[in-house]
Amino acid sequence: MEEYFDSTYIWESIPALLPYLKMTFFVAGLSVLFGSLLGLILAIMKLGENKVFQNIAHGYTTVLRCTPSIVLLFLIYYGVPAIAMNFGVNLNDMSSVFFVVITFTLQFGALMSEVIRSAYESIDRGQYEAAVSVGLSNMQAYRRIIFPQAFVVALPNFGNALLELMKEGALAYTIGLIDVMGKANLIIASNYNSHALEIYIGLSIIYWVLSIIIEQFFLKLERVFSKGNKGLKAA
Amino acid sequence: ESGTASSSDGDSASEVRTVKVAYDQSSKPISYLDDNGNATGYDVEVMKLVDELLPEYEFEYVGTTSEDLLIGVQQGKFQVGVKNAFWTEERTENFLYPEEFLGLSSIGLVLTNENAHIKTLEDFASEGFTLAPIAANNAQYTVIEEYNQENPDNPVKLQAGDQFSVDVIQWVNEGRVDGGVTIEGPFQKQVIAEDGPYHNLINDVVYNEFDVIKTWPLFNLDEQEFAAAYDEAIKQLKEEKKLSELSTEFYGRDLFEVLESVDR
Amino acid sequence: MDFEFLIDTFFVALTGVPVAILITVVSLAIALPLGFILALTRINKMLVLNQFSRVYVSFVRGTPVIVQIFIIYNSVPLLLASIFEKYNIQMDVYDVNPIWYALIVFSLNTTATLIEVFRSAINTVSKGQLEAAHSVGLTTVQAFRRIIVPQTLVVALPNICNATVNLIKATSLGYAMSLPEITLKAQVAANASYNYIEAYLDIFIIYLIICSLVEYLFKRLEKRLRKYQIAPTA
Amino acid sequence: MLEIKNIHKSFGDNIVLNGIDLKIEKGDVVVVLGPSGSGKTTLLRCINFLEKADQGQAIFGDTQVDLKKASKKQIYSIRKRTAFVFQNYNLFNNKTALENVTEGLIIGRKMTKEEANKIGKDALDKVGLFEKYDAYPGELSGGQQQRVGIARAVSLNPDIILFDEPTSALDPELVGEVLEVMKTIAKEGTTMLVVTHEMSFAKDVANRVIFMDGGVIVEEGPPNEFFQHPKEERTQRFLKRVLPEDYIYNI
Amino acid sequence: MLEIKNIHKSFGDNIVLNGIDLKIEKGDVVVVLGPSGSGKTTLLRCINFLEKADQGQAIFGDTQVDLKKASKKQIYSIRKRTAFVFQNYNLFNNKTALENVTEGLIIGRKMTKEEANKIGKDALDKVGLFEKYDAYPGELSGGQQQRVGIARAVSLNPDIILFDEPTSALDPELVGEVLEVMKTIAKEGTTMLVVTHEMSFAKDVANRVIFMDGGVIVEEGPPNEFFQHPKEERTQRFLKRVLPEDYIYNI
Ligand SMILES: Nc1ncnc2c1ncn2[C@@H]1O[C@H](COP(=O)(O)OP(=O)(O)OP(=O)(O)O)[C@@H](O)[C@H]1O
Ligand SMILES: Nc1ncnc2c1ncn2[C@@H]1O[C@H](COP(=O)(O)OP(=O)(O)OP(=O)(O)O)[C@@H](O)[C@H]1O
Ligand SMILES: [Mg+2]
Ligand SMILES: [Mg+2]
Repeated sequence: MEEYFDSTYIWESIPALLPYLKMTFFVAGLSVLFGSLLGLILAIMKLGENKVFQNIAHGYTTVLRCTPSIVLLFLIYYGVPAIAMNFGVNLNDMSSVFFVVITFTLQFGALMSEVIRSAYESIDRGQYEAAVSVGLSNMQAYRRIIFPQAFVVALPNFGNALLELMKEGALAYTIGLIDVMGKANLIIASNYNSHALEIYIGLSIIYWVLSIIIEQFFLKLERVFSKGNKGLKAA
Repeated sequence: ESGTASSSDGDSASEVRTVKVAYDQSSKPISYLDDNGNATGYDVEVMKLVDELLPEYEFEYVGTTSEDLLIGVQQGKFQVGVKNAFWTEERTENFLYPEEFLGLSSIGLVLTNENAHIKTLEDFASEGFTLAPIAANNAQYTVIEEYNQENPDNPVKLQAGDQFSVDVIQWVNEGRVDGGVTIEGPFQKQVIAEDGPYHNLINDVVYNEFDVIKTWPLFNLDEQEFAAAYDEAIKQLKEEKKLSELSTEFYGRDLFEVLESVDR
Repeated sequence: MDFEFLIDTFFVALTGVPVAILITVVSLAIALPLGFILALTRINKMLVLNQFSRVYVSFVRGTPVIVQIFIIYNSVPLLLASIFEKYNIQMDVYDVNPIWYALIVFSLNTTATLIEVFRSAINTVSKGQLEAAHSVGLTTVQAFRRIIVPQTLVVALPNICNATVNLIKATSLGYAMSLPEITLKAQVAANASYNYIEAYLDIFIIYLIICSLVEYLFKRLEKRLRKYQIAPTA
Repeated sequence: MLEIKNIHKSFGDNIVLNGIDLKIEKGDVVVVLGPSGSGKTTLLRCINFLEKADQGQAIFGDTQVDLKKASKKQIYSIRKRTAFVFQNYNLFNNKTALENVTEGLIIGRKMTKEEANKIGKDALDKVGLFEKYDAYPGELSGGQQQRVGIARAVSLNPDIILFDEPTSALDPELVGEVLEVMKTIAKEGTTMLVVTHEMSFAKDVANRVIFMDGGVIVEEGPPNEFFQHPKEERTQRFLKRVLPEDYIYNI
Repeated sequence: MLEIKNIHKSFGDNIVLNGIDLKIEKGDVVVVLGPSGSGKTTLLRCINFLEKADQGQAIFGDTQVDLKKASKKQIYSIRKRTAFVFQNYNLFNNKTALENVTEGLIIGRKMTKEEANKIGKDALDKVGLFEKYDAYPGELSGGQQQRVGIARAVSLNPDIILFDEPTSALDPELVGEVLEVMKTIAKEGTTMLVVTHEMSFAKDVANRVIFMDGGVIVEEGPPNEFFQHPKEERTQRFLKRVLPEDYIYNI
């Protein structure tokens, strides 16, 4: 094994890869933003009374859950312009980032709708009742009492969904987007496919460190926001 | 709307039309993104020369993966794509092949020295050897598949795989497989070149060419006019021996010398 | 859109289903018990194992599956080769069906997911259940087998379903290991004529069918296992 | 001051309230007793619109409201005149004790923070929680939480406070402290409608006891009469079951 | 029959049991009283090895066990001679009422299913649950669940049953049915060690009452004496707080 394995490739690849995290973050950031919005809308549909909306939202979640990201990515990347063409809109000049963001937004939205729904449902209905019984309006009750508590419940799952997204982002390379994964592939290609193992190890180290940072960050957030829920802090 | 295929009906010849040329960005030395982020490689450089000869066209190079390139050209996202593509009957339904080919590709078997006597796919197959997986969208895959269709009694064990996870030369040297298919360019750069990453294996592995094949740019089906313009330009380049120069530069050998014997 | 190709390729891709299912089933069969045991080591803070599973879970969860695939696919044979050489084992490392790599990758991956699933599920089963079992004279092993595990499973079921669906979807990345599963079969079929859109539609439909079916089966199973949790009727 | 007329409420086939009439004067302390499932909680919840009645009227002072068809505005205005103390406290988990009390004042009643804090601290002091202003619910014992709940209700200065078994989620030892607080408040003339199992509270503090069963009021009267000479057979059976044996012997 | 000597147990700095001695004869019904946090639960749990004591001896009939260093085998054998009734029932959620009772017999004692079912049904009949053999805990009321818990303990035919506040998680109305069952069992001569807040049970059924506070036994004696003439000031204070006011007046 020593014959081929050359760890210098690992250490050389890391600085070459790091700048491309920008693209990874950019895609993830936009997808999280739009995906959370979509998730919120879907969650509201699921929690609402309207059966049709409920079924639409649940159906959407099921379909998205059942579609491998790479397949979804291709369907969006080629399907959306094809459909748009029928309406006389030419999307072929759009950057591939656009389609990647749409894909991951759709996916993240499905994930988030479940996260938001379960967080909302985890808040005891008594909290809402108490809020209106002291004279808060519906909106006030949600804004001041329900949301801050549901937020804390949702945080860890949100963090998980974010991690998932960062990792899925690796697939964006298949449509030519150069993020860290794409750069790794380019490096390998420019070495004529040699020493791929070392480059991928370098790549995985970056992902790993990143995920640990995100995880810790969310743990911190959770601790900060859950101040009211800790039972044992002696007064 | 200069980007759409249908608008190319030369309404005014003075107007420069921008076309998107897709290239496989990870296929050194055929086409790739160099360390400075520029598109280069044999196929790309040829297209750059073509561009120079076509004042009414302005080429914009888009790097991508080969799969995306194929679908993108088909859909009209790109007007043309270069990825060392070979010609097959079925593909003519989805792509417009021009009259003139773009370059030549020497395709051969990578083998260990002890198997250096295997020169053809027939020999390889009769030995019962295993072959490194080839990405399904790679033309090499089609070449082997075609051989297998023509030789149903003596097929090569063909496996589809992924471009990045298979390092043909290393796999052959390790013995993970008995042989692999590759084109000559990369082998030159990896093993023969002094600074190649596998130069140390120069006495252990051999490259046995079994075919030289024409490679083609793939045009979107609606791009007849553009393809015709390309044909004019490339004819001129061939006459000027420009392509031979590029072949030598990128493949280490002027493949046009064996053009006579190329049958497809 | 080439409908004939669409339909033909659908059946070609369908022949990749058994491989996808095989990998899913075997990976689950390995990951379910292993995940449960490692979850226990984490809950009980068993020193070495606890640290090991933490690092392991963190790595697997922190890196993309496709990268794990590349690493395993490239490194395992190298490792094995050097081990075999050292101990003079006469076996061809390279005569290995890629399905073995797939099994390694996906088992490792699913185990990591299930460790976390079981960890939270076990925590929802109150400690009182174990104590009650002890108090009627069951040993710890008996208590786990008869009381704790059945209850944990029910709680964990939705998440196990999730993990299973993700696992099935992830097998689509098996193409990187030359695994003749659904995606690879469709891609190969598409190669001849470059009909990729149709191929991806086929893949989409097949995964949709399989995963919906799995979800449905899990819902049924959950309903059955949950029979003891019916709301009070009296 | 509060009059309820003919409340009906069913959940599916289950008729829970089957025509309840109730009149409460200012300063009254009315205790509602009844077996489990007799609709006591539902009655309180309907009065506060936490549950929508199928039929019925409520007359608050000079305003009359149809319990079924009340508009958002009417609901809102009635909720401002009532306060609710929940069995399981329902304190806002994400707010401190003081914030729990002031939330309704600042957001609901648009008071300034200073005013609200003053009222809130007074209310917490009154229930004996001087030192717990900044404690979160999770840091308080059950009895302390319920006292915050009472302070929250009292601070709103409502026309009537509705109590739903305010001590039944408490350990026996903590019951006393909450009952003490309730007595104090009752003595100050606050109007109260209390569902409870605490007979001693009913006897000592109530000026009227109501016994519900099967969705109707079976018997009502002043506590002395009610406990010592219950007229209805159903009431007698209930009292016998609820009061400890020797407790009855000793009366 | 059971003798406990000098149990000590701390959680971190918190000394919960500080040297408890206790002797229980066959047929005794001993009630343990004490304020919250005084270590009552911990005492029972240490006797049954649900908690490991820091120090102490237990003598069961002719076997003596060091509570700290007991081997797995000793623990197992002592658990076979005791049974535990938990405050919050702790029924096996995934088993029916009957399976809850037979689980320990079949798996722990290696009885055949028939034998176990017979014993189990007898036990359930005894606590008045003839018709609930196949109900899951989730389908039973709190009182019914606790009765299953008692049946589960009784069916093991242990030398002694340990009860930890078996009625405190119940609604007031359900308390009666569980106390009734406990009385029946006590009358059959079962040895019982009971932590409870139910004074009436202590008075009617116990032949000895123990008052714990701060990890030690403060006072003990027969119930009459204990309730009517408590000697220690701490005991008097406790009784005053726990018993309803007029209840004391009426004695
Ligand atoms: N949201 C609901 N949906 C369906 N049924 C309900 C609902 N709330 C209450 N009920 C039913 O209404 C009946 C009366 O319930 P309610 O809570 O008013 O009784 P209660 O007198 O307060 O009893 P308890 O003393 O046990 O609190 C019960 O049979 C209960 O099951
Ligand atoms: N597992 C534990 N870890 C730390 N402290 C504990 C633990 N269990 C009990 N304690 C502490 O030990 C003390 C005694 O608890 P224990 O439950 O024995 O009291 P108790 O007399 O049963 O009270 P109650 O009447 O409230 O049930 C309490 O201060 C409690 O906080
Ligand atoms: Mg109620
Ligand atoms: Mg206790």
